[in-house]
Amino acid sequence: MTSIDSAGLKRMFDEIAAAIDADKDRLCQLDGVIGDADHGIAMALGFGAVREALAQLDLAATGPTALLNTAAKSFLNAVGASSGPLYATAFMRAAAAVKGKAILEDADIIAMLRAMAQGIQDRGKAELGEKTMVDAWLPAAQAAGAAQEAGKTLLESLETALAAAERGAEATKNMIAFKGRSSRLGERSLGHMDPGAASAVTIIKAIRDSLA
Amino acid sequence: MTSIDSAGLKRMFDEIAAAIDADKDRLCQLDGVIGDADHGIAMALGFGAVREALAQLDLAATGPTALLNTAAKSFLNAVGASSGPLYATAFMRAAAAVKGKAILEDADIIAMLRAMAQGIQDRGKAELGEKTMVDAWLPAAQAAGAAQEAGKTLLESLETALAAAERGAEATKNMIAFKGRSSRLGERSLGHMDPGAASAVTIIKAIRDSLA
Amino acid sequence: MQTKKIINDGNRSVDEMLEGILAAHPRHLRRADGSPRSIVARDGPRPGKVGLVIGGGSGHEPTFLGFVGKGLADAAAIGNVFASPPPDPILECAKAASGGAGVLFMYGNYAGDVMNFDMAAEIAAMDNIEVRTVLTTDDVASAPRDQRQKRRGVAGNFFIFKAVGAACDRMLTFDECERIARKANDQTFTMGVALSPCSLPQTRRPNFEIGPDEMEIGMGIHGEPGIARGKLKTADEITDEMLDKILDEMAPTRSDKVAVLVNSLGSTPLMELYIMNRRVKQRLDDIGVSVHATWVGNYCTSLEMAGASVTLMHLDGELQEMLDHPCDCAMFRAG
Amino acid sequence: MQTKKIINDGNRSVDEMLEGILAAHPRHLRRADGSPRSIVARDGPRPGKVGLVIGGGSGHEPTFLGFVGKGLADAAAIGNVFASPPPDPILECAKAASGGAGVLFMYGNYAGDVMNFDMAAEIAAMDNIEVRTVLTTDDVASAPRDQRQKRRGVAGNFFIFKAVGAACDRMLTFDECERIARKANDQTFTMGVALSPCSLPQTRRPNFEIGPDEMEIGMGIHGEPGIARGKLKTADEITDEMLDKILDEMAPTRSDKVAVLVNSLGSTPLMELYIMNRRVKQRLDDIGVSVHATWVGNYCTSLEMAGASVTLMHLDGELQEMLDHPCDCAMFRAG
Ligand SMILES: Nc1ncnc2c1ncn2[C@@H]1O[C@H](COP(=O)(O)OP(=O)(O)O)[C@@H](O)[C@H]1O
Ligand SMILES: Nc1ncnc2c1ncn2[C@@H]1O[C@H](COP(=O)(O)OP(=O)(O)O)[C@@H](O)[C@H]1O
Ligand SMILES: [Mg+2]
Ligand SMILES: [Mg+2]
Ligand SMILES: [Mg+2]
Ligand SMILES: [Mg+2]
Repeated sequence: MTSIDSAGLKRMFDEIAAAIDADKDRLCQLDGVIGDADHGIAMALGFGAVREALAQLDLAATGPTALLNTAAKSFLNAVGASSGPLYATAFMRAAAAVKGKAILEDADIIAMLRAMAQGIQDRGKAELGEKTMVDAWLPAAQAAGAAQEAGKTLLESLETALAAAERGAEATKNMIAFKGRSSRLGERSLGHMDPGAASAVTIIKAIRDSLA
Repeated sequence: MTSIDSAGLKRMFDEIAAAIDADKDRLCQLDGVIGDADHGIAMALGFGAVREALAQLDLAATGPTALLNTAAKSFLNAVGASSGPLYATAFMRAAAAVKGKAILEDADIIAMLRAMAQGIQDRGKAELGEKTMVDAWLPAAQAAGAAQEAGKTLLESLETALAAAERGAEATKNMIAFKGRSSRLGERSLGHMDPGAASAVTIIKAIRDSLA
Repeated sequence: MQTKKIINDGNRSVDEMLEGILAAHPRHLRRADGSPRSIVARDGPRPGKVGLVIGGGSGHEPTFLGFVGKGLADAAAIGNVFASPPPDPILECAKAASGGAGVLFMYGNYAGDVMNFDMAAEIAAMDNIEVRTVLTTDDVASAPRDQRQKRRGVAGNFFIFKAVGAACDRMLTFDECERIARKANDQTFTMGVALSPCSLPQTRRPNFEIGPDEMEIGMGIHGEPGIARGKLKTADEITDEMLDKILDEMAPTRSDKVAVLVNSLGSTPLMELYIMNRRVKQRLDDIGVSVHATWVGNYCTSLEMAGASVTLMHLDGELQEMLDHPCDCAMFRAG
Repeated sequence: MQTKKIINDGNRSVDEMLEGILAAHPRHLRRADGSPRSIVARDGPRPGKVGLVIGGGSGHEPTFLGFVGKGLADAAAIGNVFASPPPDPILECAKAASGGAGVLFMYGNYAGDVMNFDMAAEIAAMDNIEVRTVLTTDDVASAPRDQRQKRRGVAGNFFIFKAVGAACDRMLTFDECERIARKANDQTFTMGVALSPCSLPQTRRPNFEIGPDEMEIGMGIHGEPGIARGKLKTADEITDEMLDKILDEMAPTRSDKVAVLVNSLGSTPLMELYIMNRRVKQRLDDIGVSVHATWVGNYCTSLEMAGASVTLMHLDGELQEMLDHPCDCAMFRAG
């Protein structure tokens, strides 16, 4: 049984920020093929801003909900782009999902993941198979939920989620884009991984690592 | 003893035009190093325009002076640049030097060359050693005059002129430019042949070839 | 090896650019209080006037902020390079532009911009500012004709914003301004060609690859792939290819009028643009369509990308009047 | 491999460009009768007014013909790319610009231009048109201070032409116009930096070589080598280097006024120019010099060369008035 407080959540965001930083160039390159080559920049900027904003917080006086809302706001204001509203909504939904709690336990963390996926889908209106980050986030959230219901540990559930995200991202290579910038490419988007799905994998992996 | 009429003069200009065309790229490259990379274009355009203008003439009814003035005007209007006024003046002076003659003999041809060199110098106000086409034209004209006075044949005189032009052009490599576009380069113009001196050699060689 | 740019820190380029813009154009532009990326016309917003807020990513200068000024847009929200601004600066623009008669949001149709502007519109509504949105979708290369609403907004923005800015400046009603906005967009058709990439200040790497003898027809203004890649053709062939597609959709009849924009994506010089314009005029003359006005130059760029676009706006009396209406912006004047 | 250009036949590019320009700007420009490369302002030349004729090689657009119009130049003679026009079109410009009060020839100080314009002036004199010539020599990098008369004319042309065009438009005497022309030139200082070459339409080869991490300070607008080559620096360092040299010569004192031009050589985008302008403003603020007006953009280009120049004009009351005087040209408007 894992349980994390605001300090733990902050560590999670720091881990994500570091992972995204390390992955920045690859994400820009993926975006260069079917988009405008800036996804790595946007994500690094966003999580960098989150890291800075969280570093300002008095963690003893800040609950997980307030922390996640701070993350949402700082991500959004640093980024704009597509990823801004999508992840900002994800974090706001995560904030709502753990409202009132000071300590997050296994079920809360899984609920947070599912709320994030739901938030991304609500904001972007993308369905599975439209070659977006939803193709990584949705299977990951579903797999995590199912694993947890099946009595798996948090880490086991996150492993399953990560594997599902990886499969989802991989599968975007065989999809034609219907949402976002690359949706005008038609068949020319085939054969290339969606950058937003790729960064989703990096994030989910960092979440797992921060809890391992 | 060589003697040429307007048809012969026209052949001379055709020969120059062909030689300059073949030399165009090298002249642009030389100009690229210390100027604006267009000397080959300007010269090819100029002699191309001369070729076209002379092709329109009724040679039977056009004396050398009129032909040379036509060359001057067509060269000038096609080119502008530095080479335009310089060569246009050269041809106008050549026209004046053979005024009234229908047939040009050895002495006329040498006089024409000397008039051209003088015209270039009058128009551009360049002295020997200032790294311009004058450094090829002036020694060439002087050498041709001296050879002729020493009783050499026209072809021998033109050989001497060509050799002097070549030495002059070569010598521009060791000069600092004081006239024209490259004059702001100062020492950085050292080591590079002046494009106008280079094209002068090509022209003098074509003149010799057309009379050989 | 990094691409060459005259910049300092690539992460600060947008903010430093804005500083330089405000230093250059203090009589035209100001920042909204406390919102450095909300650029507002000094002379523009006023009570009773519909506000016009435009915006989007940086790197397309003079689009967007060059078109902020009396007779054109009231404010522009500025994003990072090729990235939509977040809701906050958009909201501040809406507040600054609001004269109580409603605010129009107009910007190119990109997923990121739509999400951010929509979020801003929702918050503005809570502040009792009524916002309506008209997306620009002039890029004929970006979706088939029956999916016009999916198309991108590109250089045609210039005509569309100009027309709507005039409508707002003439104090037309919110409904009228919106109607003119939709009509202006419907009547505007753009097609572009890219010859070489640009690079973002943060990465300083070419944002796409293209062979030394290739061009990409229909490429987006962020380097998004277009409809076809092929060998570079002549100016006349390229212009014809664009016009064929534009005229086919526009379907003008003899003695119709158009406005023409030949736009550089960044490094394509005026010489090439005017050579293209020569062909545009020949083609329009051939079918008896008359040119009411022509603009040629850098209007909607992609940093230093090489390439160009041609835009035609199909004019009726009203749109023509709106284009002729005077405007006075930091980087553009007319009338 | 040839460089990429949107052109047809490289030998026809200048003429095709002119066709496109006249098609785009029929209300501003016309050709002198029978002289296709003499571009005349429709609204400008008039009896009693001193005529202003400018000109030079093509490839610097909007210089020269973009500055032909009411309140600025009366006519421009157009040469091949980077080559002076021949005397004939210059002469036709002089005839078109002449209002009987004298004609000023103004152009950058290059050997080729000097010879061709001088020949035209001689012929004009035979036609009873009095011509005086004022060469522009604003490029501080092109000769030492004590040889100002040897310097090249570059982007500062814009300020100088603008001031003189205003003087002519105000119907000042020939002497006064000439005096203002010389003063305007004396008070204008430009310095440029090049990052990458351009290529001529006829050769389609880079016109000089430069390493992938190098810049050339002081390079001429035809790619003539400058004063030093070095590693590419930051925008602030480059701007400082230029300003140090310019301010040293200009020697302004506190509360003096200047006008600023930050000019792209072709492919350097507005973002970079405005970043430079930010630094220019900081530096001027530091020494208490105030900026009367700023222009930023493509004013004097070298086709698609990458690089930029900074020009300052040191203003007195008279020059300031002349810059503020309205003008209406095809590619430039003020006032
Ligand atoms: N409507 C949407 N729903 C979900 N994800 C989306 C949507 N639109 C775009 N995306 C995601 O955003 C990614 C691109 O993000 P980014 O490059 O940061 O933004 P932009 O496209 O504005 O440059 C895409 O790869 C895709 O995964
Ligand atoms: N004043 C001058 N006198 C003689 N020759 C000159 C003078 N100025 C320039 N030149 C010659 O002109 C050549 C350059 O010609 P060209 O490239 O055609 O003209 P531009 O410099 O106008 O581009 C130089 O190499 C030099 O030989
Ligand atoms: Mg992107
Ligand atoms: Mg040259
Ligand atoms: Mg983007
Ligand atoms: Mg030249």
